[in-house]
Amino acid sequence: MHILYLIFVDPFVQMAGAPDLLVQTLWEGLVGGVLYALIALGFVLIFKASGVFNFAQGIMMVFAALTLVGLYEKGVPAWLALILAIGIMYLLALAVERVVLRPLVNQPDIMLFMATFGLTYLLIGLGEFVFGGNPKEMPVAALGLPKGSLDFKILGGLVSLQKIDIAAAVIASAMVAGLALFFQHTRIGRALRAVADDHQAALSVGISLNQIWVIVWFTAGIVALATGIMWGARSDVSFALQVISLKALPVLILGGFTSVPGAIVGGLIIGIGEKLGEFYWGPLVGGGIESWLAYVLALAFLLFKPEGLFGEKIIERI
Amino acid sequence: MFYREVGQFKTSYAADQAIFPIRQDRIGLALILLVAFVAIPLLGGEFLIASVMIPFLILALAAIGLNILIGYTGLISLGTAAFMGVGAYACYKLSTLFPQVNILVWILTSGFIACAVGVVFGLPSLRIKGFYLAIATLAAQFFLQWCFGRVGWLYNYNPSGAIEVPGHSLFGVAVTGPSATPVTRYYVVLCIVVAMTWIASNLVHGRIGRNWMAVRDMDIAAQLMGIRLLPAKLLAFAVSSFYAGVAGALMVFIWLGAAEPEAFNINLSFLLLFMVIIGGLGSLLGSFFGAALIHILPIIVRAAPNALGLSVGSATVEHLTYVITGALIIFFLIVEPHGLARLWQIGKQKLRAWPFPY
Amino acid sequence: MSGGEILLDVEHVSLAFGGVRAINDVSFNIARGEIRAIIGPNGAGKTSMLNVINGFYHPQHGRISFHGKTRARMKPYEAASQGIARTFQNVALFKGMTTLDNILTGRSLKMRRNLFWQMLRHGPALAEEIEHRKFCEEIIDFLEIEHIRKAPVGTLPYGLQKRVELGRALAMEPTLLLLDEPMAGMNLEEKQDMSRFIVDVNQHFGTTIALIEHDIGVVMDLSDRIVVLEYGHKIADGTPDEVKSDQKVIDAYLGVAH
Amino acid sequence: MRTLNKAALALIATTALTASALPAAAEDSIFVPLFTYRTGPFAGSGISIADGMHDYLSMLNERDGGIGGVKIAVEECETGYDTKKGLECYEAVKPKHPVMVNPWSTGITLSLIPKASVDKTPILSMAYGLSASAMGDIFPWVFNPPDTYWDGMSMILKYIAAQEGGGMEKLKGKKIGYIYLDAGFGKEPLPFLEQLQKDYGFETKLYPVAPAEMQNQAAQWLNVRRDRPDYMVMYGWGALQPTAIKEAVKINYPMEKFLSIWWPSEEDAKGAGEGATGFKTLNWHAATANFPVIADIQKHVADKGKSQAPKAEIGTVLYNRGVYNSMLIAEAIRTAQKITGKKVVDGEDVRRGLEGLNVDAARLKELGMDGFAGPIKLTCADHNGHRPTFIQRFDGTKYVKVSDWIEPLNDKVEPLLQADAKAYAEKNPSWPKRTEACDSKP
Repeated sequence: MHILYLIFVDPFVQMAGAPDLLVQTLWEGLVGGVLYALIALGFVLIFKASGVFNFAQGIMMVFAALTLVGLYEKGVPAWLALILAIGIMYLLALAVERVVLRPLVNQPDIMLFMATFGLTYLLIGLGEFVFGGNPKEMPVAALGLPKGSLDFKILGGLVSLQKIDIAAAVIASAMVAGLALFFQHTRIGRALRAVADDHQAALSVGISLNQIWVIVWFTAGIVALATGIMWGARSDVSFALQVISLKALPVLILGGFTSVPGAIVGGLIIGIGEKLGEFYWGPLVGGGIESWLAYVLALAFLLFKPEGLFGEKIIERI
Repeated sequence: MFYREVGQFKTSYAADQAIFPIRQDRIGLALILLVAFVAIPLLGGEFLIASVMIPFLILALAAIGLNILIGYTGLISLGTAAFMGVGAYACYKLSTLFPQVNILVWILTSGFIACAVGVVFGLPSLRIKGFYLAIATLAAQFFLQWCFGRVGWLYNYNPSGAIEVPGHSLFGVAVTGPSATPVTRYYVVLCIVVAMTWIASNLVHGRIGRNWMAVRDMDIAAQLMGIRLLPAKLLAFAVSSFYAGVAGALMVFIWLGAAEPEAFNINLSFLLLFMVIIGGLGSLLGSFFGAALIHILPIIVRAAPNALGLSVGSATVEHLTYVITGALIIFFLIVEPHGLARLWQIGKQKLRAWPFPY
Repeated sequence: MSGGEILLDVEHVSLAFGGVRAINDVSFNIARGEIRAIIGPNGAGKTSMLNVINGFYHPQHGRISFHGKTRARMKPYEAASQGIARTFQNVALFKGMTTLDNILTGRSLKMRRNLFWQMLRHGPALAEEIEHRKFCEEIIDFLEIEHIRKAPVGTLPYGLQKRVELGRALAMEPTLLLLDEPMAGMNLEEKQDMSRFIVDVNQHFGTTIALIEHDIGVVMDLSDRIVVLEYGHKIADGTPDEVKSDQKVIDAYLGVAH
Repeated sequence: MRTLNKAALALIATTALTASALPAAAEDSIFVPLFTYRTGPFAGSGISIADGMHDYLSMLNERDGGIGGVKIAVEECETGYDTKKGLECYEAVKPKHPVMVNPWSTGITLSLIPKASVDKTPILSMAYGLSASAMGDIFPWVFNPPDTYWDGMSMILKYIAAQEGGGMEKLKGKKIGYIYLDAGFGKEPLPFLEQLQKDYGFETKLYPVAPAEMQNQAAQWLNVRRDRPDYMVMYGWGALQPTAIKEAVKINYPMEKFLSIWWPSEEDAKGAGEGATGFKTLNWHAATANFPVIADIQKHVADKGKSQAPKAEIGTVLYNRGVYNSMLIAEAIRTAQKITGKKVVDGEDVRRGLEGLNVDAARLKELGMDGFAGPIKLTCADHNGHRPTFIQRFDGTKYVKVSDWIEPLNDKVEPLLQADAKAYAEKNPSWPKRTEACDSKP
């Protein structure tokens, strides 16, 4: 009985007892979720446009951030490093299209998936080779990002919001809005959606698939860079971040592989869910459950709704 | 000229149903076994045996397990390392609870425990497919790895949090622990791997293997042949996890000697996946090719600068290994998406036609 | 042959996907030993009907009796074990396997040796394998596909794939064989071959056949009885001659087509 | 193709040959392999240590022509902190007869411990690895000076008690948070903490951080906020440490009460900016470059471009840790030369050298390390030394010593070590009894 009390009652008593901590937990989960959502977003973009399950999205995040910080450490001014990093993401998109996608077009999905595995290794090796393997500090101030925190003495306690986290949320929202506008109102954006709906149809209206791929990988690269800056500011920039980026995968399960709103909502659910789980239920089993909670949540969810939150129901035809 | 089945007529279906119907293949297999059982232990240095062959064979065994799942049944798994871990921890528990029992018995038994755990995590495979299943298996990976670290009973509450392999001997010869010579350990691994490869080969060439492949190629049609999807998929999970479990037990008991939960981390799962894909999906031979490439290539890359008399920093070599591995994966996928096993077949086909290419 | 023992009885079956009604209160039966054709324009619910018969779809209303037994919801593999085999409109072969292996999967239900013997592949398991290989070889001979025995089916031309698929269904020794457009996309010669196989199967093995086909000429020649569907409704049922002269059929289908 | 197979075999054979052919060239040198990790998730800590170890030995070669006139053949092997690669490194260096190995990973150490006595290669796991291996009677081939993790914990607690104004009894009723890497190393102090908690009546709160989640600690620190421990103790490594310090700053945890075992570097603290001031760690050696030994490294190695270390790294905590590690290596070899009278010593000799290791104040002065670290003496029974350490405080840019030398609680540590060492030997029925003779008379 006691164990049931600990599982089903006690955590809620704690939540009610210290609402400031609950709010803080939700906020931390929200910020983590925003970052997961951004990684998932880059993934969804690529999956929609080229049908590639891009395992390397997480590594692209680290690679982009590492390029930025690495250049900065080599004495390049922050603004220039940012521009150069964006440029390198563009080159990467070009290279991926030319070297990986083009020769592998029409191969089964799993081959392209594996190719992005190869890309992952390549980027890790290359990134560490050029910039060294030691963790690097994100030049937050030089990039014009805020430091410090906003403290609110409310709810009988303290809720402390890091300015960098607020910035992350704002930038993420701006980015999502920007992407939405881009898709709705530009020629390229419409072309991208056309490709997502039907490759053949897109070809027949005279859009080069190759160009689309470059653009989409580049866009995903920029999203990766933004994510990398935000996460790098929270801890350090190193390839240890790669494991965290795997958390974007359960987000995708929740949100579906092709849904942008799904990626965002899924990210928030996973982010908040795992923080609540770790904070209120984790101590029951000795803590550290955050490493798997997201996956188990996603798995449980899958069993009931295999197509994801916003995915279309798949009717099997024979 | 030399590799040709012309003139080899089969007079019975039994001969035609054999796994190696062509005589030259059988000779080749005999030669490889001869090299593996005689030449390598006789001529190979300790490094070759302990750091190249033993890991290679163990990884190949795990890759065969994964190949049964991915290559034969079409179920992608990213949790192989965790199932290896289950085998390793099960073997540790069993062998410390009952130290007097023959260690080989426990290594095989731990395969069955991994098998049971694998079936549990295979249950969702009926409802979810493809990449979704791949991500779902990550739940097994992270959850099991957490258990290895958190459930003290599993590692006998050792203060180090690791499992340490006690010495065990077989017919008076030490097979685990420090006093086991590399050659002994090599023979133990080799015998198990050869036997289990033979069994896997029997399975995939018979009814069960055909059922798996039917599920892989067209699950709807498979059902119409009377194949029940859940049992077929669960059997694939079970057999696959059994192989992973035995490989995991061997990894700790014969190869590493001690292990922390991190030994079974996600990177190992990924490496095994590479081996299967690069080697060739749905090919047992490919599992060996893949394991050889992924395990041995970095060793060669690391040894190359020394051998060439270049002085390159060890870190640089490591970075280059990553770059080269990554580039090779992409290269192989482009050149031959069906893996090294297919290259091998094409090679054989060429040889069959040689010296007249048409 | 009509008027013989009823093998399969479909009574008032209705099937809907969401709001779309695919089959609406259709009843008909198949007698043992006959060749029964189901025809109708595209979207008439023919394939859905076959899917209902072998358990892929579960009708919302109506009953189906096979061998005189009325069944509740049935899984496809249960249909298979009761002796219903099937080919598909778009070939559904196991593309990564050889012709022989494809046909051998048809024997899956007949093979009894357990995991243990399968692992050894000696003694009983091998004997069983050889025994079934012999049976499959007979089918291969019958369908005249000896030359592609060891070829991966993914590489075969369409006509041959259809033949292999028929072979795979035959390997199950079915009581009822459902053929979904077995001649779609074939040239005249291939159609003649296929027709010959169908008649032979029916006559030599005594297999009852339900057939969907668009080539009315073939249907009229082959079948004993024909059921005509349109928009999920049954509009006619009878011998080829009866159907040919049915005004509703002429309006709905034949009149338009010819 | 058959030829392909042959080619593959030939390749393997060549590698195996080259691997075993190399040592022939280095007959009159002493081979010291250094297992390092400049890559992987822990590279942040690993690079400085690797540089320090490497540079000190290179300096001896450049300045003195080696040890006792014999050149030291140094070879780095990259482990990436991965046990499998570490074992591969071990097998790769084994044919070249290393006089000792420095695994620099608890996981690799655990795998190598049983091999040491068989291969006659001593293991020097400096302040990491298996704590119980301090017991020389059971682990004649394993050395872990100058302190075990249990010693470390006891010294941290002693310091906390002193801050509270007295002896260990002052800990009563205090709440101590323990944030640790959820792997072997971080978990090792748990039984010790449990014991002390009973003895002194304080309360511990555990905050494990999974290796995969090192950079994602928000939940742990929220727990800290809720539990409000009086002190926080950290056993971290790699990216865990900077992230933890940042999170601590974020929740406004009083940094003066945040203490760590000896692994954080300056870089780890700097990331958190001003807020990290006051953060404290244990240490047993200096964290500056103002010593003759460092000057010599600068002059003979760094200035000649033979060091991989950037200038700013020389003299930092972990660089100096590497230097100290290499000093122990060198002194063990020198002692071995003295005991055996041989110039070119082997693993067996160096094991004796390590057991006879006695670096006193005078010797430290000779080494140019006066004030760099305290003296250390190992014996056949004690392979650790259990040396006192001090607390250093981060002042915003560097660490400054802020306490006197603190002695570990030997009476608490010793019984646990003994029990643990015994348990280790018992769990391994074939564990060899010590047969190695002892040089130093007690």
